[in-house]
Amino acid sequence: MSERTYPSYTHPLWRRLLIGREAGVIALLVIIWLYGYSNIPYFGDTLTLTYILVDMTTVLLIALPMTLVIVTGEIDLSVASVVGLSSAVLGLLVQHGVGMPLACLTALVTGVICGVVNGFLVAYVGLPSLAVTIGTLALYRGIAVGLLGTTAVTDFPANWTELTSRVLGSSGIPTFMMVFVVLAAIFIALLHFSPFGRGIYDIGLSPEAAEFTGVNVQRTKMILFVLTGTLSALAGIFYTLRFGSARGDNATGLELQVIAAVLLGGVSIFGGRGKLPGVIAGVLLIGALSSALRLEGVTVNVINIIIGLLLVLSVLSTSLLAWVSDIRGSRARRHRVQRPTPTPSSVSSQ
Amino acid sequence: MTHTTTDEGTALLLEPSALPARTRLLKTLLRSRELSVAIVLLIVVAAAAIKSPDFVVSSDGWRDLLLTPTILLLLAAGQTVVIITRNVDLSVGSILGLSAWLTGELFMAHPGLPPVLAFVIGSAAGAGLGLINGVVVAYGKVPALVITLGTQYIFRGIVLTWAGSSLISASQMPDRFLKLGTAQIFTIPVLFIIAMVIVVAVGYYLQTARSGRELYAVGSDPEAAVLYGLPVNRRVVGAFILSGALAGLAGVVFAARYGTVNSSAGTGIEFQAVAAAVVGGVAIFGGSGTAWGAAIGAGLLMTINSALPMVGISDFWQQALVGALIIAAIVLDRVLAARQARKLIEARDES
Amino acid sequence: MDSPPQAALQLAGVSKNFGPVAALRSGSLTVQPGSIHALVGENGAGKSTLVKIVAGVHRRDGGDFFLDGQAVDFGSTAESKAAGIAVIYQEPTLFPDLSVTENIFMGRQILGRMRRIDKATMYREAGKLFQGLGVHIDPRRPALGLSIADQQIIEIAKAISLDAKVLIMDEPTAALSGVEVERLFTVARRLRDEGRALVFISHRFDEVFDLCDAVTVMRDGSYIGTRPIAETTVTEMVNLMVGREVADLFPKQDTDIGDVVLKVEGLQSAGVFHDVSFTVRRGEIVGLAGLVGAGRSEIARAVFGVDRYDSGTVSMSGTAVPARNPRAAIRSGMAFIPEDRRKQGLVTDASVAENIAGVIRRGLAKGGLLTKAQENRAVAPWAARLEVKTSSLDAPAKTMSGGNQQKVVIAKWLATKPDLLIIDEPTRGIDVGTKSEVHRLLSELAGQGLAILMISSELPEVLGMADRVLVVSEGRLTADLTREQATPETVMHAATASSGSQEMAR
Amino acid sequence: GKADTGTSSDGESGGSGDKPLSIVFLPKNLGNPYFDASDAGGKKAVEALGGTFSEVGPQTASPDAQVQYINTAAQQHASAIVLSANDPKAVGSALTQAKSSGTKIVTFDSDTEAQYRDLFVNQASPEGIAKAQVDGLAEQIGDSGEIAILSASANATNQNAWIDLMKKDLQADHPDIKLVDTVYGNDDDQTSFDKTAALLKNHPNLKGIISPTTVGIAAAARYLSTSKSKGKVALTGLGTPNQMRKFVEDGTVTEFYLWNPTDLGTLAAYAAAALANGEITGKEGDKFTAGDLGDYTVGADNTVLLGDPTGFNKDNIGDFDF
Ligand SMILES: Nc1ncnc2c1ncn2[C@@H]1O[C@H](COP(=O)(O)OP(=O)(O)OP(=O)(O)O)[C@@H](O)[C@H]1O
Ligand SMILES: Nc1ncnc2c1ncn2[C@@H]1O[C@H](COP(=O)(O)OP(=O)(O)OP(=O)(O)O)[C@@H](O)[C@H]1O
Ligand SMILES: [Mg+2]
Ligand SMILES: [Mg+2]
Repeated sequence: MSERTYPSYTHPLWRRLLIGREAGVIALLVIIWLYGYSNIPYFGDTLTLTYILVDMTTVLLIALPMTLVIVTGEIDLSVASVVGLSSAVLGLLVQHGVGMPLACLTALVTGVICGVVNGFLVAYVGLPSLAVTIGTLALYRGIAVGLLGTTAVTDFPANWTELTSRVLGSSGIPTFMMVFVVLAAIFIALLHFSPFGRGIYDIGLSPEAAEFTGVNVQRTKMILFVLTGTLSALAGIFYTLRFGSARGDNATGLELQVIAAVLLGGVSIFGGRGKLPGVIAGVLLIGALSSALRLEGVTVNVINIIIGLLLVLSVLSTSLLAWVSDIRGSRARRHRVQRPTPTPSSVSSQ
Repeated sequence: MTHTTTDEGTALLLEPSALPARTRLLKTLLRSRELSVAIVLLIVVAAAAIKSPDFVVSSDGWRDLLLTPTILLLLAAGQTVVIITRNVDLSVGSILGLSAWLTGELFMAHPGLPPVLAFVIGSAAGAGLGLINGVVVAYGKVPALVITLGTQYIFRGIVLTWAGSSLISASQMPDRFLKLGTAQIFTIPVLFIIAMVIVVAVGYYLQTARSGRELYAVGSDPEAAVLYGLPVNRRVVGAFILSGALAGLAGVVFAARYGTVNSSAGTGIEFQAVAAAVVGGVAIFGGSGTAWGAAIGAGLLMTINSALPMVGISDFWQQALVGALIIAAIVLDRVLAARQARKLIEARDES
Repeated sequence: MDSPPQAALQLAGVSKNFGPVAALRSGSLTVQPGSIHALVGENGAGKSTLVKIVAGVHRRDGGDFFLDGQAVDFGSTAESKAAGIAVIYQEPTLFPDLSVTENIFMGRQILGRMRRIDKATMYREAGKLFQGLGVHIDPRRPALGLSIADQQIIEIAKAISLDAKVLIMDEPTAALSGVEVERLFTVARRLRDEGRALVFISHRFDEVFDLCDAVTVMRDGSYIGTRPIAETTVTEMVNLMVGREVADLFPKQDTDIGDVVLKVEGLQSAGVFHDVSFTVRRGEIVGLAGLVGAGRSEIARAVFGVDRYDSGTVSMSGTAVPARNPRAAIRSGMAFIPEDRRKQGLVTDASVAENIAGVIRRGLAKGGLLTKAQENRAVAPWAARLEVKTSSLDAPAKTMSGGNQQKVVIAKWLATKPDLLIIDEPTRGIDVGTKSEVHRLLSELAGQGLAILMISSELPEVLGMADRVLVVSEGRLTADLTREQATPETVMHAATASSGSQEMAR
Repeated sequence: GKADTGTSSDGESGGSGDKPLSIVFLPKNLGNPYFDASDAGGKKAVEALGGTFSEVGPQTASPDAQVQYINTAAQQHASAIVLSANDPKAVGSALTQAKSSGTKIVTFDSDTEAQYRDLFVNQASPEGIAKAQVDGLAEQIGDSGEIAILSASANATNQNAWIDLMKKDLQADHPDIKLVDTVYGNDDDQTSFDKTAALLKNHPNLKGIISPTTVGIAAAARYLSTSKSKGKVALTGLGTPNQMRKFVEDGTVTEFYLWNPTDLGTLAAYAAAALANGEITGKEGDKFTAGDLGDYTVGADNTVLLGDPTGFNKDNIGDFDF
């Protein structure tokens, strides 16, 4: 047997880095930031940075596990309702005189339970996550609204609510971002640099083959839904403290924002494709764009149209590029067809 | 039972069914998913009616019982057609909003416009938006969930820009049109009749037209449909056009029923439409389900909302119950499907 | 053009590229009406690609394509269908949610009053079709839950009902049992006698010689030659296909057989298999033979823990292996190469490196972290050992031919350094060249002390490779034969042994 | 609390008049005719003062969406924000930050907690509003029977305050009237409409409905006008004449109440301008002039009161257009 050797990669590093959708999103983010910095009054203020980051914190937190869930080919539409439910639980406990640490912990556990329910129905009962989480979207929100009724709990201790608006020195970066950075590092390591992460991609690309390779598909999905529930609850706590107000209808509709950002960041809704840096850039892109447009006096309707178009175009871009190269290819092909081709008899005489 | 024993031995699969046609039809009906949802719906109505007979018996109660689900009925039927092709249309709420606003604007500009024309124009506008969705999804080869999420933002943005912060109120629309909102024939509201006719027609089309069956084929296995030579793209576009047209129609119905339109009409209703289809037995990954089932599902969701307070459950818990219902429905589907699969395998074993 | 003017189907110098992959360089094929034409070639020779060009699935990049002497160019499968071409693809293409009747008539359903579909007539017609094929299938049942063989029969009924001038069958027999193959051949001959042109693709030479009138050989995407079947031999065909002499198809080495590695006792799963007990020892190759649908794959999958079972025990080297837990099976030293390579064996969208590292990656991680470089380093020797043909380690597995894909799957499992290798249909859909390579490898591995459980539907393969043959019939073990005892007669007798009616049928 | 945002240093322009006057109106939500009227008054006033007026707001009446607009106004160093709050507390930290960058905060229509704003422009005293509606309805139904309330969102500050006062009034002055239900239409037309239908269905003996929100009363009136209960179930509350004209004329509604929202917007704008110019600081006893509306004095709790609500009925509704 001749020992063959194989090159590790077909393309050099720079090409591999440039072809992904992530590269496009990151580039767009940089362009918008630079444009805003030089052309939009007040965009360069550290205050703007603070607001963008604080505004997007909930989306950033939930987008991390949501990316992993979507990479496995599933989806979780119940996240905003988990935010609402954990907020309601937190509020209810504080209202009844429970201390903040215990109340926050209980809210987190609520998120874990929500995730377990989703995960159990999807992973172990084998139901489609789109349908399951439309159901739990209504269920968790319903419980939140049921628990709090008409009341909004607002008596949170000031030293806790201040945590959400405190910034690091004069950088304008909210202190709470430290928590996010740590979590992001953990999730990136988990998805991109661990056997568990490879399993997540395998599940998204081919669940059956993953099962045959010894990936524990059910447990993996369960873990991811639990993570999503937990981080949604964390986002719920952040949200509650930031607004100093626990309400059953907190963060209604946030799930679509999260999913839009994840998809914008280059994750395929069919699973198996997408990277976390792209997703983080996608979230920040939406935040920066909205902030820039608002500063320019653009109304919410136009911002919606622009975000919608961006989402459609970014997803279409892959198809459009393929289409363009197809047209180029068929032009070249037309030339080739002209060439005389060998007849069967001439070949068979060999 | 005409086969000889040796013949039966060679049988690979189920023998062709020997049941007479009528018995089979009855059996199919009794086992159907639609029936089980319909029974739950009846139970809900009955429970509410026992607590408060007005819920059904009083003329307003009867009218509202039928009118309240009308809009969702239309959306659920359209959503069904799209889901059957293994897609989903999240933009129907925004299409509804656009069409409702368009209707208001039309009547403000042309107060003499015949109401029928408003229905036609609303549906046509919806169909046009559906066409956009369909073309992008089918020819762009991109997932419908993403595209319609995008167009949901876009279409809603257009309504917002157009409507701004204003509101079209009942006094700005002709009474002829608004009367339709409550008009009744033999105590049955006209809008409900329109919706039912359409739902029945869509369901019948799906069952008995070539193109209707092709929608099921496309959803059941899109790649096989391509190899089969089915016009997959045309069918997907068609499904989105139908869904858009029904959402457009629902917008006109919205204007007639509520008499007031602002830029937020129909916000968030798309999840309810999907939920209605799922509760009504439409498989979220395409290939099976009926428009009739979805319509019954829509009826159930909306009726539960108004019936719960009657049986003493607070407003605030309604949504939680709706969620539990959706989950119960899909779990039920799973149990039924597992039972059927087991039967098919057993049948093969026995042969 | 020196071919007869009436050729029903003629392709000349047809080429097709998929990006950098040249799937077809210069494909040619001429089929006369009223004949059955075999198309043979190694895996990846371009047969299926040629078929898909005729069917309108792919558009050719160059070359000529004539139908009844008319130049044609199909942009879609609908166009080729309209032109009278019916195709049975290598992979069954059914709609699981629809009834088998709808599957047959989709897109051209029989219409009744007001252009509504006339279901009653359709069911009747489907019933007639099944009768003609000699099978009993309820026309109303959904395609969901059909075995692969049954699915193939629906495909055949579909193609026949099209009343096509040209019928192309891409490996239709790969999943069929002997009786079913015979039935299919009867139908094919009848169609030929009606004056239609048939193209038949198969890796089984006996079938080609049994059925066909002429054979065209392809290699590496190019046309090699055409021979009337009467004027050629297996040896010539193999030589044309491989471009070299293939020495021994089944080079089984003698080995020392050691201790029991796998022990299965009383394994039972309602409706699938019953009371299955057997052992596999170090250095031993145990063949699991039987008719298609007998339940061999199910037994193997249950042993490996992908499927559940009701009762019984599985143990490896004396230690019990928990049920329904592939991870535990892998830890106990099992490796499992499933029969459906593309769906179960590989993550086809993932790269060669990721696939080969699929099972061992947990061990590669340092401090929980795993990088591409670690993976590449670990898999390169295994790819080299199996001589996987790929341009780089990050090429997606889906771009490779079937034989090469199978090598990747084998490499993936050998990398786990297993004690037991379960391999289901090791050479299904693999060409003769690669086939003998796989056989040599299995034999060599057994020589190194690996225990091998091999499921195969090809009797020569089982008889040639196995030290011991277990025969399964209707989910029960009906024979345990030594290499000496195992002959085609003893195995077939055991395979059809259990119930009286079954024996009569097969 | 010391909300250290690191920005307090660059925004201390305080009351200096060197910056052009820019006032941002932030209603609960867009698409609400009531706020259209008040913002129109605000716009006229700001332009009369030579400042820049802008109106921004969310689609739906939720506090988190309002926060983003507060932030943007703060970033742009607007002179003042005139806000109708969707939640008394949730917008608090954003307002605190805006204040610290030099923007004055005026609330109108719906207040926040006092520490978050400089001034609250109150449309009418809550006691007056509650009493007008309760007494009005009592008169229409003969001072006995079952009534229900159709409110805005469950957290709406002003509505909840009024409802509490109404309950007290009922107890004290109208012992034969029984409040059987309070439902929430979320200031959404369709929801309010459906809730009205449900109310009538659930309480067959209902004699009257109070809807202290303009969206709710219009939807309820529309439902009543097409139902059998028209003329049997009395409806009153807070509404705008343009929306309610039809129902007063056809007899569905006898009388309803409101202050003049345009005047409210005008007053809020003048108050904001006065704060921004440093003319007043918002403490009790400060005086300022609000154009044609005349002079106003800041009362207790940094509050300015517009006046008493007006009752609209067949006789006077023709005189109003908003
Ligand atoms: N869609 C595709 N994209 C990229 N490469 C492809 C595609 N389809 C086929 N190929 C490549 O083209 C070559 C010819 O494949 P083809 O399927 O025609 O072979 P085949 O002769 O049918 O082999 P087999 O006997 O295994 O079925 C193979 O190398 C295959 O990997
Ligand atoms: N698609 C399927 N869905 C459900 N059950 C199946 C399916 N295919 C097979 N089975 C079950 O498994 C049994 C054996 O199937 P299978 O054809 O895989 O057997 P086998 O002996 O492994 O044959 P081979 O491996 O040669 O195909 C069948 O009788 C049936 O009960
Ligand atoms: Mg092939
Ligand atoms: Mg098998």
